[in-house]
Amino acid sequence: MAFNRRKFMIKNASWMLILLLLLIWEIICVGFKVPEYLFPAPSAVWSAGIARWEPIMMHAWQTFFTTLVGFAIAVVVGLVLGVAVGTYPIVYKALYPLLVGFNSIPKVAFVPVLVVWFGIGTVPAILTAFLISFFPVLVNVATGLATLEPELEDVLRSLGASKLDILRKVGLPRALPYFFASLKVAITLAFVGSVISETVASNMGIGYLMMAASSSMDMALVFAGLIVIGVMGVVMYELFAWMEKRFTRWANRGVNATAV
Amino acid sequence: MAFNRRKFMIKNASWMLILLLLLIWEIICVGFKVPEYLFPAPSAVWSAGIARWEPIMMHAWQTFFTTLVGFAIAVVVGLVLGVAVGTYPIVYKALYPLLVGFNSIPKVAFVPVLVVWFGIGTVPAILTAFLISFFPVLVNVATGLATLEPELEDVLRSLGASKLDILRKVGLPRALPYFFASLKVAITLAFVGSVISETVASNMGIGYLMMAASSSMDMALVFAGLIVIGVMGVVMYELFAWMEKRFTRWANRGVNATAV
Amino acid sequence: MAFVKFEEVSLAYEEGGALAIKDISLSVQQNEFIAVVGPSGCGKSTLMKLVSGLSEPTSGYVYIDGRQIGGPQKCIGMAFQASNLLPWRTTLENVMLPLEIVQPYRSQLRRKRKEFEAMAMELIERVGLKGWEHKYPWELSGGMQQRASICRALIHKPQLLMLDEPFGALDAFTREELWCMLQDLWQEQPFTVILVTHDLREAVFLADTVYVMSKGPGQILVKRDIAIERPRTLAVTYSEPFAAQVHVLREHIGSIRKS
Amino acid sequence: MAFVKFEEVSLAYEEGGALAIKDISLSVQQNEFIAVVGPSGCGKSTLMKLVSGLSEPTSGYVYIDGRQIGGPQKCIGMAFQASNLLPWRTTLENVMLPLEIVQPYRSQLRRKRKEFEAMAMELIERVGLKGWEHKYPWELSGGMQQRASICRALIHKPQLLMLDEPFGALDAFTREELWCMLQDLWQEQPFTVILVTHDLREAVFLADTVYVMSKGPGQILVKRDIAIERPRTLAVTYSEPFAAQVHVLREHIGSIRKS
Amino acid sequence: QSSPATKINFTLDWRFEGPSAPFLMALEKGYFLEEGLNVTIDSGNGSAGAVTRVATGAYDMGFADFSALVEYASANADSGIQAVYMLYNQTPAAVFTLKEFGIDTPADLAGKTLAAPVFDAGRKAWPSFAAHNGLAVDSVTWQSVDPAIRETLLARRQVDAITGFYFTSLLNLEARGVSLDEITVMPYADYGVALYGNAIIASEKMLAEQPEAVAGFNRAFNKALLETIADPESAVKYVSKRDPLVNEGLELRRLTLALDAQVVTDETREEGLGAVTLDRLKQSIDEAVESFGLSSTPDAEALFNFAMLPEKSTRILPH
Ligand SMILES: Nc1ncnc2c1ncn2[C@@H]1O[C@H](COP(=O)(O)OP(=O)(O)OP(=O)(O)O)[C@@H](O)[C@H]1O
Ligand SMILES: Nc1ncnc2c1ncn2[C@@H]1O[C@H](COP(=O)(O)OP(=O)(O)OP(=O)(O)O)[C@@H](O)[C@H]1O
Ligand SMILES: Cc1ncc(C[n+]2csc(CCO)c2C)c(N)n1
Ligand SMILES: [Mg+2]
Ligand SMILES: [Mg+2]
Repeated sequence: MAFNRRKFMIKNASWMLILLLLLIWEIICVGFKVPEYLFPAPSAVWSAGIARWEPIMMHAWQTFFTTLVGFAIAVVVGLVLGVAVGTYPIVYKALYPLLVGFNSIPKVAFVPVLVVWFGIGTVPAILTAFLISFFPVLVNVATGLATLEPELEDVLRSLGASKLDILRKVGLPRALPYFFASLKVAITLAFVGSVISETVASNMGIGYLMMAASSSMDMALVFAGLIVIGVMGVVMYELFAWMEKRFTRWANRGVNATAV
Repeated sequence: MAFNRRKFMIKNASWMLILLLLLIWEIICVGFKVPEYLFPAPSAVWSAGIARWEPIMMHAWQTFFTTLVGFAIAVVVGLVLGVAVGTYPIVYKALYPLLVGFNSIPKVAFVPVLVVWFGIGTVPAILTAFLISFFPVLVNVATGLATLEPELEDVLRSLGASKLDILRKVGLPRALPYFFASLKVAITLAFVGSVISETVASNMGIGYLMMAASSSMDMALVFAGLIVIGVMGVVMYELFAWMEKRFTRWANRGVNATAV
Repeated sequence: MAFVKFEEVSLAYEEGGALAIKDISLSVQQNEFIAVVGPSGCGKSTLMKLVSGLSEPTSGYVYIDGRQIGGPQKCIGMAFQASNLLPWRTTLENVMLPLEIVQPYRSQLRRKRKEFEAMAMELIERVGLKGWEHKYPWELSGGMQQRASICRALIHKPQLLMLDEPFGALDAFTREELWCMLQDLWQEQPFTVILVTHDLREAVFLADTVYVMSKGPGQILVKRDIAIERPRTLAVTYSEPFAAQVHVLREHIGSIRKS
Repeated sequence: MAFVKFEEVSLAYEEGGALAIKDISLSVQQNEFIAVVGPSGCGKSTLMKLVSGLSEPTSGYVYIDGRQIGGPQKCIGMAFQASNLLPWRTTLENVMLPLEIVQPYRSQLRRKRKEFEAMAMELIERVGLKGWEHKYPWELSGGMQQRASICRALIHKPQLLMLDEPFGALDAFTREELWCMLQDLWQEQPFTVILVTHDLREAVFLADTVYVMSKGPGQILVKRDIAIERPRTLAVTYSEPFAAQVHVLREHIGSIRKS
Repeated sequence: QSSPATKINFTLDWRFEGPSAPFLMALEKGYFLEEGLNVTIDSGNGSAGAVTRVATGAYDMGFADFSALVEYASANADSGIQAVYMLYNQTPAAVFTLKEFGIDTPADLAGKTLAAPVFDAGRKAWPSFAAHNGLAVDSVTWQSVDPAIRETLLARRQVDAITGFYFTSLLNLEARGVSLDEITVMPYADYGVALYGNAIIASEKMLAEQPEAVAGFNRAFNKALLETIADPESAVKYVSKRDPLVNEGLELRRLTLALDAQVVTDETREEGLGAVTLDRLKQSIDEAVESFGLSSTPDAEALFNFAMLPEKSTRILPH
């Protein structure tokens, strides 16, 4: 009994926490009379969301799609560059500082240039999502490879395996936990990237919706947009968490196995 | 001889690559007559930087300072939450989806709210830098802890060590490579956060400078600002790389030891 | 009263899965030196985990010093089968680890660091690792790692010492030297020892009692007292009674395999 | 012509640091079975790394099949001292690993997967791991891991088999069984074997030639041919000439330690 | 004055640019201090943001588009924020296009693509502009872009027209190599749109508790504004003093463009600087309500506080 109760708690902890936070948020908004144009209460956000359900969904799809495309490119590029950086010291030395510098720059600054080259809308959003999110993948893959235990590598080397074989058979599997950790960060950044690009130049997407809503001071709708992004982020995260569980069971065998 | 040459190449690869890229950039700008208001050539950026050296430095200090403070908070919070998430399944289940959702939201959206509470300037910038950069630290620390080999943990457990002892003596040391990988991502995000906040709400900092410059159409100055941020990012990165080298030599003992 | 006591202990690693050990009952007296032998995979390491509280029995009870085990114990020193040295610590730092955890050393560490380091260095020297104290585990040979791990199990003078094939990667001479060292330590200041080994001569040389386990799921088949006088010298190992004991054990294990 | 040849080989792990092995010259004939014994830390594992091309000599030359070694070799099977199983692969997958790397298996793998799996299963069964093939390494006992690692070294029928204390974590009976299995395989279809061991009986039972190394920096002190007739049975190990051989080796090693 | 200075924090609607000169001058020359005010001036991020900052009490006073105030008041009937000094007598919003496109009259815009941020005053007031010029509201296609991108898109001929503040977009287009004689400008004010432009606004709390301070602020500002109009060249120095990054020449042009078109108009010559006429105020509010699709029409008298204006004699422009 007690055991099941605990399990139930753990399973639903997330919902309960969310409900709790929404409740607190509502109470604060109502209690302190926080003006709606500043920080709308969840109830206001909810009714705004319901009232504009269809346009919100339409914009959400656009954002979801661009984000996924940008993210997919980021994963591929991050993996390839991460492998290069983690494998070849010269690439590491040459590329890493440059990438760090590049990544410290807010990507919004490039959107205007992208707009001029690719027109407003989907392409700049995809590219921004890509530019903002490939770096964590790269860093984590490179670190995973560089911290590979040489003993495991020796197993493959003793078989006369090529560098590529070693990468495929031990490097990448060993770097998988790092990789999945980075996906969780990268997907959230990808959403940020596409939304930001949409706020700067697009007629579509949640970013546009938020811009439009805030220009008519409809903060409840802005927050509805924010929450839709958050929900999409969580959905993607759950997907990765599921994949991670499948693919890195070996690494998560400890007492905290259930944890990450 | 040949050996030294190779060493020299590796050591200076980064500079050479930067010079090469600057050259290509200059050639493209001059060759294709890219208009300066769109994408200024390095030479234009350079002269803009020299001409406004003092105000740039003043703004750069402001940004550097706010970023470091926000980043420091992010590291502490990220570590603490990461430890909690990586150690307690219930915290993981409850908090993680929420954090992922929260992190998918562009933090700019919160700056106006922060301004109302804290006024414009340093505090919102610090908070934005913090909000944007604590998540990678959290994710990597949590993953590092969750993938801890139970065998190593058993060593401590067999001594009757407390949870805290285990964390201090094996959890954290084992998670260090993950932690350092995340610092590299987090510092770049912290810069992005403070700059973005400054563009929205500040009279100071590189973000303000870029906004002011772009509203007076001085793209060369905008790019000079971008480059200053990039340089600051690289400086911070070099600091972490140095620390990483000192503290995680054990993990980087493989053939790619020099790499990351 | 028995210091370590097993009552009908079984353990399955997976819920409802196959048993790793089954219905084991045994008791070890305070300051007794026991050895456990048995075929590979029979559950010897599992038994060790149960004693040290790293695993919980699926059924049955384990008591230490009269109290039922409800988690890791504080008076234990354990040398794992795989040495499990922490890769970010040098040999010396690895050996010092228990002193950072276990009382009373822990609270004295700051004041007496020099003294404790000398203690660790003495042990390190005794197992023949002098000169390697500042090396990292991956710079040590397999046998050296094992010796460092033995030092780590001994440094805090545990009441209960558990050794899981501690000498497996050592050559015969180093091994015999360490036998003698262990016996000396034990006689100077007695403590309880549980030793898992494949080397029957080792078991007979060191132990007061030898338990023979059946192949998995492990059960205790034979309990044999070794009534050879202490201190035992290496010369004893060539004696007739010694050889006889070894031979009997060998027969037992041989018959297990055939079953 | 010698299949494996060392010419005055020395190795220091750190540039300018202490030598791990010093001026080793030896040659192993095609299909010869040699054993290397010596005190812990004397450089036996280092020697193995040199043969397999995992390390490069600081001075001197290593040849395999007449060609100087310039990196990892393709015809080698190696069982490491620490089993080094890949933790994300099950026992079967670990054993199959060489077939995914080494030609001609590699290119046939897709077509003949079933057949190769049967091959792997046969080996797994032979070392007594049947029923554990879908377990992950951390679900195996120490000795089981070691046996899986032996299978992985054998599966691709390497021309040169290198075993670094392959039976150290096994009980006497399992160990002797595997001796016989290894000898059988070797006689069915000969290959060259280099075996590192601490068990002198093992060395004498299996090897054509036993090399005794001095303590670090390791040098070859004694080369001893074991002229016991093949196939050797376990009964031989109780014979007088066998015991004599073991005794001589023991003396050699004993005298090394005193020096 | 012996009594301690009243603190006022003030938010601009945008960065420190030419048109902020009178504010910064009043601060720098101590005009605010003379009124017993301790003023701090911060840059802003758009008119809507400035209204919000004042509405939440984060700032006591601010500078924002009057239409943004209308929009805010429509949604928050009892907000109590009021405009106290109308600096831009007409909206600076305008349509810009290139001569080469052959768009000469508003009617030619039908079927064209226009770029502007969704929050741009010109874009939001488009329905009003269209109505006054016989265009269907939905006869154009909008591209939503960040403020700084629209001129680039026009300069690169990627859109047919843009809307923007007259003095901003004109200078931005010039900076992109489009000269004045290539451009067709249709200022909303010249095409029948009656909207007022930016005003100084004050929070309900300020107006209720320290109306004297608000009036004092206006007096000091009015003084600085007159000086600015008389000598823009020295006035703009206060901007570059506050923000060394600004390009003085550019900001001087911006300032004079704003003064000439938005500040010095027939109406201000008549009524004095800062003032409004109730009729036009109502018209301006109605147009905003209509254009923005607001649900209620705020009361004109509640939105502008005539009592805070300095003596009319001090607000009359010299001839
Ligand atoms: N973590 C684990 N998860 C699942 N099964 C395990 C685990 N550890 C051990 N086992 C299983 O429990 C049984 C006993 O293992 P144990 O390690 O106790 O054997 P052992 O007697 O120490 O063998 P060896 O002499 O080879 O070290 C084996 O069948 C093994 O496969
Ligand atoms: N990676 C390494 N870095 C530095 N030194 C090393 C490394 N590996 C081994 N050594 C040193 O080289 C010497 C020989 O080690 P090696 O592992 O070859 O010994 P071994 O004969 O296999 O010993 P054992 O029987 O204990 O396994 C030892 O002194 C060891 O400390
Ligand atoms: C003094 C002054 N007031 C208004 C603007 C206009 N402006 C241009 S872009 C922008 C943000 C919203 O459109 C605003 C308000 C200006 N440049 N200078
Ligand atoms: Mg075991
Ligand atoms: Mg070895």
